[in-house]
Amino acid sequence: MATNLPASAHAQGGIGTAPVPHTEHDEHLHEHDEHHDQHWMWKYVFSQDHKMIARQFLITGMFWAVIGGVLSSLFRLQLGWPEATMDWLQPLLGKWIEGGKLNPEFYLALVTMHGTIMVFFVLTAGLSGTFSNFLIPLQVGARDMASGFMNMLSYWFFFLSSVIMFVSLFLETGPAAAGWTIYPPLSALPQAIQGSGMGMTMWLVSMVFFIVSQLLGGVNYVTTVINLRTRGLSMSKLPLTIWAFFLTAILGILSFPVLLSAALLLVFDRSFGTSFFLSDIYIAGQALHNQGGSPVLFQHLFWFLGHPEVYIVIMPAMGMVSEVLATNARKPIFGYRAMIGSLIGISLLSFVVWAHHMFVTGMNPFLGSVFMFLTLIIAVPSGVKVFNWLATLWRGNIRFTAAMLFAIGFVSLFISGGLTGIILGNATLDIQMHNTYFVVAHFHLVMGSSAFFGLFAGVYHWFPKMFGRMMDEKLGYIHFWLTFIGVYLVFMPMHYVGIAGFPRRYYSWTGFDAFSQFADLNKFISAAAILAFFAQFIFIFNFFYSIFRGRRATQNPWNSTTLEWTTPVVPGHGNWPGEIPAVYRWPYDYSKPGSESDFIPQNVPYSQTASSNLPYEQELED
Amino acid sequence: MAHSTTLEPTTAATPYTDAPRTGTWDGGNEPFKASYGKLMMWFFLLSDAFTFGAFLTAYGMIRHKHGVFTGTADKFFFSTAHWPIPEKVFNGFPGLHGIDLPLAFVALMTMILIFSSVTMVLAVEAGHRMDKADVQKWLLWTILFGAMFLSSQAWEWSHFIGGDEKGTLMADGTRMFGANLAANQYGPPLFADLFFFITGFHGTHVFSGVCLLVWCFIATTNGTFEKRGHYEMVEKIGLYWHFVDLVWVFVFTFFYLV
Amino acid sequence: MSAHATTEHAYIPGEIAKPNTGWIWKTFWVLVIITAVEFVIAFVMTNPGLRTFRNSIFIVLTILKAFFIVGEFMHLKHEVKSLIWTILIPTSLLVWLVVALVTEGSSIGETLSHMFS
Amino acid sequence: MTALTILLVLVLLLVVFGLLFRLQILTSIFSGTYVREIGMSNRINAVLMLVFMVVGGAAFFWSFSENFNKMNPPVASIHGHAMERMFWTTMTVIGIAFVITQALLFIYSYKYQHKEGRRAYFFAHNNTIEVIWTIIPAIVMASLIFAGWKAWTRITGPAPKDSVVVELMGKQFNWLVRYPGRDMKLGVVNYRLIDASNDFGFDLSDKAALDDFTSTEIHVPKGHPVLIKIRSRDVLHAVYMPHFRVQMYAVPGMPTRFWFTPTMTTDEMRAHLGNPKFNYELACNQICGKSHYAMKATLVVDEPDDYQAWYAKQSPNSANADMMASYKQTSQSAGLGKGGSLGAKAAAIEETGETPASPLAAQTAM
Ligand code: HEA
Ligand code: HEA
Ligand code: CUA
Ligand SMILES: [Cu+2]
Repeated sequence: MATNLPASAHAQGGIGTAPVPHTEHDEHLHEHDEHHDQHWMWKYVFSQDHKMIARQFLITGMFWAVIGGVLSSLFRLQLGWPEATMDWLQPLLGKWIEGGKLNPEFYLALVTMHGTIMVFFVLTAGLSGTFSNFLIPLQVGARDMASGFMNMLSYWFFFLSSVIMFVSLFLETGPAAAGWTIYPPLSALPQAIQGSGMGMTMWLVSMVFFIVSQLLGGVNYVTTVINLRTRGLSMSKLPLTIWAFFLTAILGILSFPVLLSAALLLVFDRSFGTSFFLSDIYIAGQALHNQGGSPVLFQHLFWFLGHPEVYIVIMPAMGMVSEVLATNARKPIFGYRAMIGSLIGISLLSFVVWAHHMFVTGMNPFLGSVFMFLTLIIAVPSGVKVFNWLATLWRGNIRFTAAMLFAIGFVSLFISGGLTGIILGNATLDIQMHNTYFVVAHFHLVMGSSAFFGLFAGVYHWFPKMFGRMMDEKLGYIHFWLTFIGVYLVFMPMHYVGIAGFPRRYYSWTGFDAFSQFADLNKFISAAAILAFFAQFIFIFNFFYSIFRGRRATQNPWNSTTLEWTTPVVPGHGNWPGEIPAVYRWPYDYSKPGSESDFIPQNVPYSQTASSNLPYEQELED
Repeated sequence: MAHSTTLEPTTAATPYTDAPRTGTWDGGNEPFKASYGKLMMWFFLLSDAFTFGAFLTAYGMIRHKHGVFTGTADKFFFSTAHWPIPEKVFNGFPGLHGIDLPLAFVALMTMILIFSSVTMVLAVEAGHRMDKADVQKWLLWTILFGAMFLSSQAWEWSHFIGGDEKGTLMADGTRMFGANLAANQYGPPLFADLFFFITGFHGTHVFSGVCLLVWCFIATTNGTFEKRGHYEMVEKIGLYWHFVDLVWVFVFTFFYLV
Repeated sequence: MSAHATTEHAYIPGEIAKPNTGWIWKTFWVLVIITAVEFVIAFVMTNPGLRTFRNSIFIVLTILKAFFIVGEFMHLKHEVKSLIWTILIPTSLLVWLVVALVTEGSSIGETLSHMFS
Repeated sequence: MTALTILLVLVLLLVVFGLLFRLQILTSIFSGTYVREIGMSNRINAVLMLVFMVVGGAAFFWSFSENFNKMNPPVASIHGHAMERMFWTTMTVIGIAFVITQALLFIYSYKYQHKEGRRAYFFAHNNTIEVIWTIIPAIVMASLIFAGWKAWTRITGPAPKDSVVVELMGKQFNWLVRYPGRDMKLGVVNYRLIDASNDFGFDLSDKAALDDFTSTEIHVPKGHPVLIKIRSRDVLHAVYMPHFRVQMYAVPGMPTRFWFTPTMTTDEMRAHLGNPKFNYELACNQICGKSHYAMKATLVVDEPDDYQAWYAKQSPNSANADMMASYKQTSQSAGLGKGGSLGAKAAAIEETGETPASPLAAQTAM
């Protein structure tokens, strides 16, 4: 390596004279002392402290979850009781439910906003945003994110995007209504559907801000994990949570820009007369000038994001579940390396399978078979994860905390939902299953339920660190069982409806002979869905009650090994009052033979655990 | 971690020390030998590469969707039925009206951009030597080249929009002069759409780059970086600037050559 | 970017090293020459039968130019290996996107040209 | 008013709930169970895991078999039967994986619940079993991929030469159907020529278009390969016919296609299902606007003879005076010249002085 730079530059670490991380971050220490007289505005609103930002993401995410849930209840009412007159909703929905009959276009708007909100605002921002922010600095032993300022911006861009999306719900012409996948031409032409007017404009603008927020966040997460790990914390000693957040952030950095491209091109088609996605269109009595574009192009670009997106949603949950399972089974996670390997495998594969959402869009059949091949391979690393989780439970000593219950529920739901992915990934079978309720059932189990369970597991598990108090366990149990039974009751029967060929995004199916036989089942699903939704209020109650009145937490309530539990019960700005602990061992030394306690935190040197050290650990030190 | 599942604890006396390991990737370190700011710039550029990658891929798909002109270049004519041959479209030069100078102007633009990259590296290099005067000088040059590129692009656009006197007879029987986002005289409407969009997006990047450089110049002049002890900011903006140059290399190939 | 850093590394006025710019100009000439070659090819190889071949040359040359810009100007070639891979591996994910979409474009074009026959 | 009442009831319920909750906490503090870490509740949850598996599994099994007949629309095409077999084979494979993994999950949860004094088994890693459970799914997936790939290439491969051709054009919110007429060639259409009496945008300057005919119902003969050519004139739609296991998008600006061979006439299916009102339904399966849910068409499978008879009764475009007249007008006002949509051809001629090889080449590439 012969660079032509003066030697002095090299001496200070390659090109540029980079500050050594610790000198800089120790300055946070001083801030720590001073933060008492900070203005509340900087402490609670424009905070640059990753823990406060995490809480902001969480609360905003919960707000969105309630909205998303309400929307789903509304359209489930329509699906369950298509003939009923629902005057009593008039005060809420106004002109959209004139005469007690839901407007079909508004139905589509509800579905679209439900999908958008749940995928992006609840799971991507709420799950990934909350826990990446909260756990990365705490678990890698950093005082804060690499750039607290950009981190703050990330939240506020998300907030801005939320506001825009929320306001769009109240537009005169209704919010976007072209499905969460906003396929043009439907999304490009206000003539085609009302929601493609102002509603879609706001959707796109909101999404652009959302993407900016994701990029600001993602770049920060990745950099923090690379540069700010504490002494001794090599990549092969990272908790699986951090690996998951790290890879998730990379997925986001690489895939969201492609959605940005698609969105910008769509904006041009909508507003400036270009033809990227439009061609040969005659609508509303008029032939449009657009020629030569391709709607399929949009789908490719969308799913190049859209598919990694579903893993962006599930991978943080996988990481947290791994952590929760190991902690509460009091066992090391089984196959730590394989767990990392499978996460990496899933991440890489997730970029090369996107067109399995497009088998019947007229895509070139040869490409279809390649995508089928690549898609079905994902079952292998996913299977490795499932088996490793099972092996982690095997001969464990399981404590059923609420978090643990949700983690087990996660695994169950992931299996159920993931397996139907095998049917959908098979191009031949997808001919029949595409866009039916079978797909809806698939992704609600794996995303709407499983990823949500990961989120709940995370909240129950790290609540003590976030708020210094414990959530009520009994309510947690009730919440878990109701939700667990609830989601299975809702989404299992959806498969039956789907196998029969019932299409999704249908306002009503009564016009079709073949589909109307499921009236009873649909009522059942709707009833179960509404009950499952109401069960969530137990959680919300528990959450807010516990913030103020919950039992006070101890420093390490779950006897866990990772670094966040070495901070004070409520860590201040800068996380550790003194020096940041160094790390000596991997995060899963649970029930190690020969050790007195059944867990050895990562910051305990081997010299203090002579009785339990394993031969290879000795070699490591030599 | 090469675990064996042997579970006997060691009984030998332990030679462990209390110092954490200190390898490149063992934490407390910058494994890439790059500060977090520089890494962030790299990751941002990576994501930006995907944005441009998506645009260029879209270009590739749409272009392959359209017919190609099968005859030899001298028989070429503009038609919505096939994608135009670039050198027939981009053959003007400021001040030399009506003369067929294929790709001459874009050659100039490319040179300008390469020059600006060179002056940018020179600024970075001067930064390493803490040579404030040199940094200022080279930044100014870079800004100048950036501005020149932008004005060239403005001319290129107006030329493209204006079209030539002949125009082309369109499918609906009208005669089209020049180009806009809905139609153009050079062929399929998407040729112009993609041209405007992609060079426009690139131009926007150049513009933001120039703004950053101006800010950087002011900061240098004020001695901000000198006080800080390093010119890393110049370096980070340099990365961005070269990236924009890099994108142009691809735009150049795919819009003007291929 | 970081306000904290301002107080560190107080500037010690001293001798300013000599500029070392040979490699920059070398890279410059490489880029200029490649671009020139591209122009020559664009005007010499006009036979439509050679179009694919010509375009492959262009793409190879473009990647070569990219290599010099990223490697030298952006200094990536002289960074540590892991950083190089961190940039290159993700970028390679774009390859399949390009291949798939170009295939798709061609096959749509094919369909369209046979639409009525 | 009703809404207000509902709201009020909800708020009251919440208050009651909160009070009960508070009461429960106070009693547990009083009785000293408040802070106990692992107790009765652990056992209850462990047992519930087992109960959930047994009861849930039984309920699933019951409801599945209860609905089994309903969820299987009878198959009426040749490739549909193959698909059906593959579907249930795959279902069996994933069913086995499902039962094994779920059973282990719940049984382990129950069996390895916390016991005082017991210690978990420190078991971090085992190469052999990890390799095994990587390889086995890999092999299973490989065989599924292979079977799927074979069927997929067959289904999406070229249609037999003697296929009956039907063209479906999706629009908000119904399907337009046309047949190629006696010359067996679908004539040129151009979306600019669409108007009230020319829904398809036939370019009647093309001879092949003159004898095309449109229909409100789709008729196809049993036992014959049928090639459906699909297009859309506004937004995306999808041709979805669950009984034939057929699905393909309708994309504006990009014709798509799907071919299949029906195996049961409508009458046969009526008899089979004992439902004299049965019809093969074509559903639009891609969100396309307000009436997406109502965008359907009926497809009738006839005995080949009946099909011939039906075909013979249809009247070609050239017999449709309305359309002929309005075509002249539209093509003029759209500036398409006398060559209809062949304006591009005109341009080509002007620029080069020569005619493109095929009179349609210019038009189709647009
Ligand atoms: C968290 C989100 C998430 C996750 C993890 C997945 C996981 C998978 N998905 Fe899913 N999917 C979605 C969210 C998700 N999906 C969404 C939102 C949609 C619809 C979008 C829309 O159209 O609106 C969708 C749609 C969708 C489609 C398109 C359907 C269609 O529209 O026609 C396909 C097709 O291939 C597919 C496949 C898969 C596969 C193969 C996996 C695999 O990763 C699953 C792997 C897991 C397992 C296989 C289970 C565990 C493994 C074992 C127990 C080992 C043993 C197993 C075997 C040997 C088989 N998904
Ligand atoms: C994460 C994603 C997610 C989640 C959780 C859900 C939850 C639910 N979804 Fe949805 N759904 C989607 C993603 C999701 N959905 C997507 C992407 C689509 C496709 C849209 C499209 O077609 O364009 C869709 C579409 C969709 C349809 C198809 C509509 C159609 O095609 O016509 C149906 C029909 O029944 C449905 C029902 C439900 C129901 C009953 C729930 C219930 O489970 C709801 C119960 C409520 C909750 C589980 C949330 C409440 C939780 C809290 C208030 C606690 C918050 C706590 C924290 C944040 C810590 N959804
Ligand atoms: Cu047409 Cu849905
Ligand atoms: Cu997917």
